[in-house]
Amino acid sequence: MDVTADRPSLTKGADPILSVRNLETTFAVRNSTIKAVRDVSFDLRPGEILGVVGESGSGKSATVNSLLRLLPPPPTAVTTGSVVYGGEDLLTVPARRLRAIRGKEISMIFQDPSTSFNPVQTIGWQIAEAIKVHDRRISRTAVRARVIELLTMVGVPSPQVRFGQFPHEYSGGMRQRAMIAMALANSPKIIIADEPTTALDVTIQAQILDLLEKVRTETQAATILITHDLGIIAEVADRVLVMYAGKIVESGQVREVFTDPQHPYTLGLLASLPRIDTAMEELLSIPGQPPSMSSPPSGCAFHVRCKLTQGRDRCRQEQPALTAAGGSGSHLAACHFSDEMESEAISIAAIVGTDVRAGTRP
Amino acid sequence: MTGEAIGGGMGADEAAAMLGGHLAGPEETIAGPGLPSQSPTRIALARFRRHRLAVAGLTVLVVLVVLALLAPLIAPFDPNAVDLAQYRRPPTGVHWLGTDEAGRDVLSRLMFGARVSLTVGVVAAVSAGLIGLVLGLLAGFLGGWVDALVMRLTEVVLSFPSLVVIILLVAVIGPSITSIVAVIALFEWPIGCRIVRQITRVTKETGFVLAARSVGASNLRLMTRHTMGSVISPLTVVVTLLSAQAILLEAALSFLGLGVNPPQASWGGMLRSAQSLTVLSDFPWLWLPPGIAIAITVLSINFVGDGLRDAFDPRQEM
Amino acid sequence: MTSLTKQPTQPPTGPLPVGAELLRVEGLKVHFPIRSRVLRRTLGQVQAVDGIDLSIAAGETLGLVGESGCGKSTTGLAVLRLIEPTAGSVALRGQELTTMGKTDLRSARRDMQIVLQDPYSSLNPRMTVRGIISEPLEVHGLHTGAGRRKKVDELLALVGLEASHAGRFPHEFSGGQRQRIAIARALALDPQLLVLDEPMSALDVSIQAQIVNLLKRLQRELSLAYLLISHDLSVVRHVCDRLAVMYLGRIVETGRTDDVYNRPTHPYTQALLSAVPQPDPTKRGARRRIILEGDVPSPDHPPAGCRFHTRCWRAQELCREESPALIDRFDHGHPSACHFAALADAATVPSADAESNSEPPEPE
Amino acid sequence: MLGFVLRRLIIAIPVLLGILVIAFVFVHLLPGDPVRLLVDPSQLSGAGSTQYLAQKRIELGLDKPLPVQWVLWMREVLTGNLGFSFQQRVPVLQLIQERVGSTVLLTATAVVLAVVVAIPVGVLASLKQNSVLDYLAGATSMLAISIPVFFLGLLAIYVFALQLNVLPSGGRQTLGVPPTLSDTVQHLIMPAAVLAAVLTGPYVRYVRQSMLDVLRQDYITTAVAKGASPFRVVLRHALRNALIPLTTVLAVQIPALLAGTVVIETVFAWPGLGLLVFQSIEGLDYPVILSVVMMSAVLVQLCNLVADVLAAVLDPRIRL
Repeated sequence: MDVTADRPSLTKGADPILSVRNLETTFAVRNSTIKAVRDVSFDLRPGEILGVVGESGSGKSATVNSLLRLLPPPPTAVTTGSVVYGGEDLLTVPARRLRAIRGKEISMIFQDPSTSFNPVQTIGWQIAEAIKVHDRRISRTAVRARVIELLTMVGVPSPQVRFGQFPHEYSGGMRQRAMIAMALANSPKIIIADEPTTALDVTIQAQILDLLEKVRTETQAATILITHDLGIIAEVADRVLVMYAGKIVESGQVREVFTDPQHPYTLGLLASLPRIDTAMEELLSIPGQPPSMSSPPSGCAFHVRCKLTQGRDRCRQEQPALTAAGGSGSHLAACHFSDEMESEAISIAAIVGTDVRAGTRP
Repeated sequence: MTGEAIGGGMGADEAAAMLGGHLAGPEETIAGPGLPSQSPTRIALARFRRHRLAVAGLTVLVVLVVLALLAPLIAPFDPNAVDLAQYRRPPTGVHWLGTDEAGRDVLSRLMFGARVSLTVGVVAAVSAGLIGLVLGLLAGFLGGWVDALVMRLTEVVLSFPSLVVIILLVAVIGPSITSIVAVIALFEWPIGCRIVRQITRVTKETGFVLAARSVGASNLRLMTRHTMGSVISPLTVVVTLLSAQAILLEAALSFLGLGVNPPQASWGGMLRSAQSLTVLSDFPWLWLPPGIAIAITVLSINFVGDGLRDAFDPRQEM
Repeated sequence: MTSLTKQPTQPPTGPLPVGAELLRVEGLKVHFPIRSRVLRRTLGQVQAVDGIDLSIAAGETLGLVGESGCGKSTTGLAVLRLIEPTAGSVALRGQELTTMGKTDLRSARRDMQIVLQDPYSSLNPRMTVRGIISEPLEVHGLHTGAGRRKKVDELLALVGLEASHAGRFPHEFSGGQRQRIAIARALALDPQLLVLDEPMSALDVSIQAQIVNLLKRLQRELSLAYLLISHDLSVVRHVCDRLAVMYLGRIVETGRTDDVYNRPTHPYTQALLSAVPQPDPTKRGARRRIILEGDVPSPDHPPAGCRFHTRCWRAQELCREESPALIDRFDHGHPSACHFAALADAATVPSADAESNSEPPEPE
Repeated sequence: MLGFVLRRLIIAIPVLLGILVIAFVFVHLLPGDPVRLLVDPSQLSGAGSTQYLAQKRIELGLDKPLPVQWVLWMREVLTGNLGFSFQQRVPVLQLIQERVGSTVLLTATAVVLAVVVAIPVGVLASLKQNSVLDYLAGATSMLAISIPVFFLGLLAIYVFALQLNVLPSGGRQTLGVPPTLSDTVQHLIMPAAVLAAVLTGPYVRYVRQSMLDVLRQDYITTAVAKGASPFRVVLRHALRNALIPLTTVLAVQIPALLAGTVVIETVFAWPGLGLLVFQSIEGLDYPVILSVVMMSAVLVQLCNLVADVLAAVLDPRIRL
């Protein structure tokens, strides 16, 4: 179906700051091709935190790396579709223009702060570089002052000293703070954070999530937050995209997706999570393995692991479209049988000993 | 240099890694019980076959080995038969590559010379590899003073300029194939040893060795069953490249007059005549063929070595 | 599957009854020398594990929780004597392991096995699944020929794999399947204790649940005791009977899982529990994360006194000077090592506020 | 840093002692009387030579047990008495001093040439991986690695000196003419170029592989995501990291080069240490060969130290 057609959900609210339509990314690896991103469309609205959640191989990182063309050049990686930012399609703008956007209007925070800094340059130098490549005339002292201001803002203690230190002299949490400082250097409109806390311990993760929320309130930058942790999404994101096998299988306000999941995969994920706040008799494990991306299953990619399928041919043959589900206009799911989700949730609750849908527990 | 050329800084394999290894969908390979199991060796072989230059190199080497083995049967002349009537004749229908200063057939000498070069290359490299394997495994696995001793020993050996020391030693012992092989092996083992030690140290800490230790496997078992497997592939590459080195060394020795004893033919020895400018300018058939033969042999071995390296290293794409 | 525990391969002593003490660790210390890169000069000591006590009963699961570098994995390896302890005692079924000779240790190993975190590096890529699973049998000379074959097939079935997989190589399996193979190997000698070193953390959520369920089933069927090392507090809550929270090489709080989760008294435990993100957006804002200041100090120069005082909002002069003992200050049956141990409001952790006036200051 | 250097030197002592032991073993392996290696051969002819030898033998302690002999011999070596050349009847040290300049000139030129060519070629090959340029660079460097250096030298002489007659076939200067700069350069070109060609092969492969490794690092993606230009990314981020290992290799390799010029100097009759070694081999002039071997082994130790220090200077992660 034509996903570019206006859908109420995609145009509701403020005008989007970033519009992604029909994004497809294919990797050529040796003698096979891998469709890492398949027909992904979404909008990012000003000031919001959009969570993207999925397991490894679901295409969430490939999606965001495609946005700024950070993937290897064709023929290794081929991206089609459109990524419209400020009236321009980032997939087709000239390289020079793209460079002016990268790091200035859209900046990135990467997963592993220990490998994402150049080991032989000081942190100060590297943050300063982010400023200088976009403003060649800025004076040395102005850059230094700005970097120290940034380091102070993200909570790096004694920034004057830290300015001249190398990445290996920082702890993991400090490095991620510095990475955030670098992302904020040019007051970007959009920040893309790719698993920013995965490499960190839980107490440090709490610090970084806290910082990201603070950054959002102070800068009003729209944020795309990629994670595999549903808990993080529930705590900080406004809206969420759930990805499976390179596609968006469910999207909507975080509250509605967690309280009333409309895709069996989302429900399955919730049911497979052990809880810290509730005793569960058993975890529901989604049977089987994540699909091979070189030859994803026909029809709905989830059908081989899905209980709702029950041998129904439709799931095997027809790819479900991402359509309104669950009543609210903003909640979309790609499942032929979303209407059966309520009874499915009840039957899962019987197995795991508690209703895994948020807000339904005492 | 376009914007994207270094854009991702990421090759296809990194892309694959980013996708979480869902490339060849393991569940599918397993689903089909009829499929032949993909052993690591089989995979390496398949990768080697994709490396065209390596396959070409291997083919050339096989031809050379066959020629060398069959030299007594197929060489047109006795390589050492002196015929002063045929003094430095240019190539003819009878003597395809001409004759040398003693009227000996250059082609026949070339074929017999191959035996010297290949023997020295293979035997010296394999011996060096074996010394390196044993010392490297012990040093890497046992650590402590054994490690310190072996490492200092490699440092001492690597400190010496190998060519000069080999020259000196060969001069002392007296040149012969055996002494050349022995001396080359004696000075070429540290490279393999260091690599074996390095890999052993890493492998010793990996999960599967830890798991084997936890079931009570002895050190000997850990070394032979678990560590050796990781070591053998890179050592094979090293030995291959060392054999190329050994052939070059033997040629240099012979060229300097310290090779096998005349009149036995060797490629380096045949090139020795070209030290005279007259031979160099007026009798190119005397020195071009052995030089080209050495270059082709060494090139082939190096290509095979490259192919093996790529075949064993999953990160390399081909 | 009970037949598995009745194989003639059992050590003469036989399995302990559920509930009897299987493992006892006392005053365990593991210190590593720090060496410089080029000269291998000793620069200092990493006090990875600095005096801990543990005990595990047969059939029980003890969780060892903490952040990276707290020494939990080192503890697991030292318990199995895969790392030599610097000091302390480790007794398995009353037998002291730390002083045991090679031969005795080898037979003692039949009772204790390990499952490692990374399912990719923990299987020898050059061995078939059959080779991997039968190695323990081979080392101990158990079963031969057809008997060994049958045992391997049984083990495969036990962990949910098929006998037809036995001829394949590890790289042909996914992470979850590899972890099943590693579990099968660990079970080959019919051990009573499994040290599980973060066995789920490298796996995706949906696969993680499969392994958790498998481990729970195996425990029921084979009366196994687990030492589960994990940084994932949710998994620990779901799997463990008791737990010990580690910080910088020491245990700061220990007790029955429900007790510790519902009524943590050590500020570190409280912060840790509050920091775990909850997949429930309806409770957003209802509780506040306790944000600890700064990072875990380096274990080569641990702080004097209470090791947590550099990040603790309750720290006072005493904490800088005197290391708190691990004692039960509230008669809960779960001790904690804090001079100022205090209950967070029972309902607070993990779903409500920590005491508002004890909120740590925002990091600068 | 100073402390590191001192400790590193202390660590080198067992290796240096090992080198001296091996050298001493050579002294005893060599045919003839060891005493001949240390004394002035001009004293050895004519009447009284037997008496002179006997006296020297006692002076040098060669009647004592081997370990004592080794210590005494070491004392001689450490004070600069490397013996006398059999052929030229002068102290070896003096001979070496005369020749070392030529060798340094030749190798330095070759190394500089090789590095100047290899870095851009290796970098371009890595940036355009699997392009025609990459394959060409790969094939050429493989050829350079595989051709025996003397054969390449002979080919060069054959083509440029004998056929085209544009360059001299050997030596360092035209005989009978006062040395000029251009004359020296003309003589230098061929040996330096041949040596450089042989060195360039491995360097290109090294730079290329090192660049490929660096280019797939996360921090390169970070730099690109910052908006840095490709030029900047390569120059400021990739190249510096990629060249760190190359500097180490260079530092370690240089001493081996000094002694390894035997073949090239012989082919081109270049009057350096290599030619000296070759001539000494032909004349069985063992004191000279042994001294060169020993000196370069010591040099290797020094250069290893330099390499360690250099690595620490270039890479802030390395703590000394």
